[in-house]
Amino acid sequence: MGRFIIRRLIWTVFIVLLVSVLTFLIFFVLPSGDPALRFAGKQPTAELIAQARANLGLDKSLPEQYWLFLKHLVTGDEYGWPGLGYSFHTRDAVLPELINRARVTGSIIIGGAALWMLIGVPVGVISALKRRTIWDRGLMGVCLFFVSAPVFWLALLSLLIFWKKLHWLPGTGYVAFAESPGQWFAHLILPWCVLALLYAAIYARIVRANMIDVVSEDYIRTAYAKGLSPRRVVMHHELKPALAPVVALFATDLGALVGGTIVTETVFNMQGLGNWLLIAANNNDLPVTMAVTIVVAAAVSLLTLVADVLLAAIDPRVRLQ
Amino acid sequence: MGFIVLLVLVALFAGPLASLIGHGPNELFQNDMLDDFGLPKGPNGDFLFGADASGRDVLVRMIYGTRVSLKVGLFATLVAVGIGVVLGLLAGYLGGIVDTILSRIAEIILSLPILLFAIGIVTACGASKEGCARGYVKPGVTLVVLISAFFTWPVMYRIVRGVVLSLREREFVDAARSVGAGPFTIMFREILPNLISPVIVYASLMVPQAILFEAYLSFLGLGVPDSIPSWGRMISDGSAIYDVAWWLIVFPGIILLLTVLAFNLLGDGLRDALDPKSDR
Amino acid sequence: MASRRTHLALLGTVSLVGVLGIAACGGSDDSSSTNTGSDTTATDGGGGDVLAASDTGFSTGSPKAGGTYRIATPDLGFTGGFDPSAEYLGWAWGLQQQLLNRGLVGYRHIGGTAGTEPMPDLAESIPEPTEDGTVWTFKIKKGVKFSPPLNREVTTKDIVYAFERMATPSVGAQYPNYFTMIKGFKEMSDGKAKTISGIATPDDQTIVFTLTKATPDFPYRLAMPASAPIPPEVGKCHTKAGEYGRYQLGTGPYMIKGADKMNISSCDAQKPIPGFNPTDGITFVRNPNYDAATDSKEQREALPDVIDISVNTNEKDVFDKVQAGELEEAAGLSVPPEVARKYVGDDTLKDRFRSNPEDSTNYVTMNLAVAPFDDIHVRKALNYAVDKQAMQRAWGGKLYGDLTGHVIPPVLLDGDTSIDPYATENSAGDVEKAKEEMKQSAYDTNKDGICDAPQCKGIVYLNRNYGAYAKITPILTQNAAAIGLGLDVKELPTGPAYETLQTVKNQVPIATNARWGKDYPDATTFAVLFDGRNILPTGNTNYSLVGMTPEQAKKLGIAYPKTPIPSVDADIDKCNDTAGEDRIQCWKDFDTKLMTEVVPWVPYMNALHTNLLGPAVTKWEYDQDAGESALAHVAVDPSLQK
Amino acid sequence: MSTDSAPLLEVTDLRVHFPTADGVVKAVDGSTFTVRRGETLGVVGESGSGKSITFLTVMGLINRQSARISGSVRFEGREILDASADEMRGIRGARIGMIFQDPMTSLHPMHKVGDQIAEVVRTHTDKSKSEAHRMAVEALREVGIPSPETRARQYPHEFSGGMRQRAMIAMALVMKPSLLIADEPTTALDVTIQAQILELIDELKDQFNIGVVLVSHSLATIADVSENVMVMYAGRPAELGSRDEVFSDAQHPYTWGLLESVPRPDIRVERLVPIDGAPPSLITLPPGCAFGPRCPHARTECTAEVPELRDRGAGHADACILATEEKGRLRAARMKALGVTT
Repeated sequence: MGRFIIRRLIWTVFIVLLVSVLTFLIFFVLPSGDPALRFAGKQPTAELIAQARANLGLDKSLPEQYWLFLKHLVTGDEYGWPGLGYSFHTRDAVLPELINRARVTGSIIIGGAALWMLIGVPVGVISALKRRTIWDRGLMGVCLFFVSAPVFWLALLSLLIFWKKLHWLPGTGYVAFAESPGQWFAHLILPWCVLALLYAAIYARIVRANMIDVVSEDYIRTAYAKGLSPRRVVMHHELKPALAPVVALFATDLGALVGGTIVTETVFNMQGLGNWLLIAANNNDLPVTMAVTIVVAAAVSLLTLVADVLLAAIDPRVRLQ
Repeated sequence: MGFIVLLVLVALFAGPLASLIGHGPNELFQNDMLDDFGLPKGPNGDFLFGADASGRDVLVRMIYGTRVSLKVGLFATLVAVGIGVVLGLLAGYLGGIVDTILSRIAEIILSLPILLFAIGIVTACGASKEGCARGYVKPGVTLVVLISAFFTWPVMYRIVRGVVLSLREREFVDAARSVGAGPFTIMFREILPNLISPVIVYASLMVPQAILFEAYLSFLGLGVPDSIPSWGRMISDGSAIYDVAWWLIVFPGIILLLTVLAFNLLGDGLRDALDPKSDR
Repeated sequence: MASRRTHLALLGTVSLVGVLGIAACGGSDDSSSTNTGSDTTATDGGGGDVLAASDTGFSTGSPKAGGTYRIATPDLGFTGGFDPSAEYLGWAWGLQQQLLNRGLVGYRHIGGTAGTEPMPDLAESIPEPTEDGTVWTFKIKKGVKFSPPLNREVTTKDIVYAFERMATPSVGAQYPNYFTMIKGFKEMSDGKAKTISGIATPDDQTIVFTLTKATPDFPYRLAMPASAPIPPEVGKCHTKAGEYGRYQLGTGPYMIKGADKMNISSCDAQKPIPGFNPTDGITFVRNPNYDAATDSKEQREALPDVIDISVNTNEKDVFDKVQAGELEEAAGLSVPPEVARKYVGDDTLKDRFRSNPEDSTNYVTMNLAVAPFDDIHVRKALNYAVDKQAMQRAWGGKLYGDLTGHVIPPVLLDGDTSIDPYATENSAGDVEKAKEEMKQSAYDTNKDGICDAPQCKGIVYLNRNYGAYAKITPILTQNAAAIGLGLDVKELPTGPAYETLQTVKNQVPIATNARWGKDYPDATTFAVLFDGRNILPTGNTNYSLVGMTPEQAKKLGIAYPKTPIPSVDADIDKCNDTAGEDRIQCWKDFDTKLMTEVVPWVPYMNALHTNLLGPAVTKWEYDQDAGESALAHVAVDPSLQK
Repeated sequence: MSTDSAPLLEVTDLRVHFPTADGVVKAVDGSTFTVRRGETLGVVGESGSGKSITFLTVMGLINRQSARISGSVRFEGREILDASADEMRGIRGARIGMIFQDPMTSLHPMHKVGDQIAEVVRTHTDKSKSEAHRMAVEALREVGIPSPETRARQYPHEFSGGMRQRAMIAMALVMKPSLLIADEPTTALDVTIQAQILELIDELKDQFNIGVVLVSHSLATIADVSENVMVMYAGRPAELGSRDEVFSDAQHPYTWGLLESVPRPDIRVERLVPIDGAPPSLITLPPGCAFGPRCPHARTECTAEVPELRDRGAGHADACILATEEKGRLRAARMKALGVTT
């Protein structure tokens, strides 16, 4: 177990490095992706551009720039540890902003995730237990609808209805919890719901399929042959194996969402990581792009690791290799 | 299924349909359909689904949008399936170092933040007419197809590899091996035919994913150019003024939803029909 | 690069044409309770006298001092980290000049002509130059103090230090070119001198500039924020590009919130001022050391206690909040047309929608070195073919811009709007005239008015990918197609679009992603765009490559077209050497020549700047100089805020 | 061998029909047999012959919504076919224990073996957790699992196949039921393990004086441990009788086929003959004798009506319409053809 985790952590570091190198390369093959131009004023002279380039450290060779980036990442810089430098776009230190925005993205993901588990798992279980009934067909129809509906469209539609037409909600944007818990909630409820509906639908379908597989397992027949009540069979024998892969999937999805809420954040005007990344990519803001990419890659890798460990904890058959 | 046939027909006969309506997909009706503030007018007898912010017929653009969605859905899936099946076969059958390397690559691709790299690649390839990769990759539908395929082939790869791993030990493979068939003959003549049903099932489920992916990219302004109507892009353009022009997001959204829904249903149906394990 | 920003500094006289264009919504004779114009009486607020609104301003009820004036912007967008030495964003200039720091020369910060007249600010008066216009001697006011924690009086040494910063390359100053005519400036920036020999301070109240040549517009240049005093004891700690932006101390009525708590005992002890976070926003609070007696109310009323600028990237959200009274204003954003439509159509709201000349030109730029635009007839044909009215509508209609047919905004040509060599009915384009022109082109091989050579197809057309720009795309594509020009659309985000266009090697044939405003009340700030000597491999702003020589082309690694590229370098030099009335005429002739003999652009609109005022705004002015709201003259009624 | 006179389990004319979209599947169509304490009934038949369904029905594990069930099942003197779900739960696991074919999949993979056994105790009694655990350990010991305390705390995947089947038996017998139904308990096991398990079942039968049903597709499996044998074909008993009767004097051509298709230690066979053809569709059974189409001795009378199970005396019954003398002749001819020497 310990060795497994260490090996996987090394793999995570490798992935993060690889992703950072790829990001770095993509950034520099971007045509005329020279952020220095922006700092050279309206009528740049060759000297001004060169100066701006030197100020941003862009005058050094690519490997040297990357090496400096790595060095700062590991040893920290004037803005703290890990050293992520300052934004080419705003000149603000990346690290504190990264933390701020991670909070926003975290609020969206955690709330949405809680909601989708609360909806998705029971719906999947009920559907499987009431298999082939009107309940099952109805719920699965609704799930298929939400699996097929584009998130950005649902988001816009929900804003149109609940904000613009019904005036039930205060609008878009993020309000910090510390500022006003009520407003925090009111602003997050729609993003949560929109995010949750898609994933709840996916999860309900998966849980249902798993449940149906499990129900036909021999050990469920054994359980009935033991004289257990149907309730006990469901709760004690069917749920665990049906949900074990879902728990693992859940951790993986959480990781993927750290970078996957771009659309949600854009529509709901949340200043999260995804939104930041989009702005950074549009502005050739290398340090921000690198920081977010690394966080996202690390989150995905680490949560995949968490998923594996969780699965091993739930299912004694799984051994961590 | 009927809906998909209808979509294909609409895509094929978009031109005649548009001329029946009398509006081209990029024809601007600025004077008729935009007010003094340049804001579009809603559905009326002539423009059943209203006009967009440039004064173009939303219905006609939706009809043409069918083409992009179907093209991306179909070709992205074909490419991803092609790569996934070939590599999955190789990895599953040959095993060893080939399997290790390919599986690692698949794992890395699956752990990349897709949208981020899509943004990067689109920006890199979309900046000049020549595109990128020596001009083989041109911005637009092709680029969307390739990006979508690039990020989805590992899914197909994993499925095929898994199936091949279990097939490899089966009797008919042993039999083929015993009569001296080479690895490639076995892979493509003996094992490949057995992959058809799982591949069809999962491929049919990749189609709606690819269609949605195009919509997402287009929504973020990274998809096809404006002159090629795309549902995602239409919704994106409409999102700026959805409160005064609801028809810009409602109609393209519904058609996108119905299309994805239809393909999902088709995929589910195929799975039920072809996969003996599934049981609805 | 700054040309992408629409709110650029502008000096000089302003035509009232644009202002009259919005008279319908800014009129003072309507029945609402709102009063605009000079008939508004000043009312006594808690904070003292409040000036009447100017012709382009707004005031209602009884504007009072106090309260928090809240602004949201999608992006602070600072080009130089808000460091006064480097910052080149017009809106940032407005903040520096009106709120934070007083320079020798300032403005009234109101709309129209009166808003661009230079006035003494820190200086006691604007002197007449001596020695054939090469020596300028300024005296500064007494009793002007820096904000806490510095608390000391300003001396002319602080002004010298500001200039020395501009001559220090590491600071990354973005417009030192306006001061290179000061004696010894170049020597210092080249590292050959430690100080600027042409600036002397006989005493703490006097500063003498010695120039290498007569510069009649020197006072205008001194109004630019980089020349305002900077305290060396803080500034010297921050000579990296953009860094000082978060440590700056000034003399204006406001300071960045928390500036007074900064520990300036040593460079290491200094921490960034908390009230300014480039990603989240910036908050200004009153500077306790500001003495209104040393200033004039004409320049700064400074009514709100706090001015809070926050970042909100969702345009829709911003304007919803402005309408709801959760914000007073948006900055760096044009009012969405659907909001304008609502306000203009409502008598109780229409005065809160403001539209003022921005004095910039929107245009289609064509590359003279790339087929088929290397043929003047093709360029002329496109000028006829473009439906400018449709393009105006794409921006939001008449309240968002005045149609134009030439390069230099009329305001710089004495309000002359007569130059329009390709006039069409309603400016809607004329395909027949366009075809007539196209027939004369070598690219129309069968002379039917349709471009039919292979070069006419797949022409890359660069544009931005959002907002009104995106709406231009189908219009230009359709207009060009009418004369056989097949445009291959390339849409990019703002930054990459600019960088693509500004890199000569990309040889973008045609683009609509750029706009141009100017820093200077003179047509020369537009002429630079056509100066062949300004062509740079990257960061090039002569997008049309006007005046490029075969030698330059070779050096840039691009092909030189068969038809020689015309040059207007001599015309530019001639106008720059001309003074007085003749100068205006010279620029008019230059503009006419550009439009008839060079035809690098299809100019289509002079933009109007739109502002939406929230319900709590009780007084507002347009700053013609910054092209944005004049925060020195706004007031808010906290009881109306939400 | 002690034998109670009252039957422990008495099944009469049991029919289990599943209506489906394609027609009614007659999985069990008239099954009749009895099991007594201390006796093992071996049930033999090909897959699809209805043997598993028969005993799942006895256990009450067939969903009554999806099946039409008729006939009679008397257990310990009570009719249980119409018992309530609660009553059946009280019988399952407590009075009737059941073990299944594949011990690899029949134990819950995510629960500890001891817990799974203790769960039976906890379900049927008020015993405390520790008491239940103690009983589970005891049950493991009784089925011959070494160091049962440790084993009880392990998961099924840590057990070998034979150990798992032993654990299953422990689970089935922990409540000391009167009947053990073993549905192909050895099919999935290695040959050497098979014998051990069968031996274990036999021993436990004697030790606890319980009735055992041993379901198998192979006569050879049940030969050594069954007192009585029932051969099933297409949902009906083809032949029923004591082991010795059935093995030495088989009356049904299907039983002959089964006997000839397996090697037997008591008869030397020169070659083994598989039964031609495949079991019939349970939806459209052939008219008359269901084995008719595969029977080399079938004649037109066979298709007339479904043959009844006829008792030939001494508890030996068969469902073939042919006359006893003729069957003797046919059987002798077949043995000769195979070169069997007794």
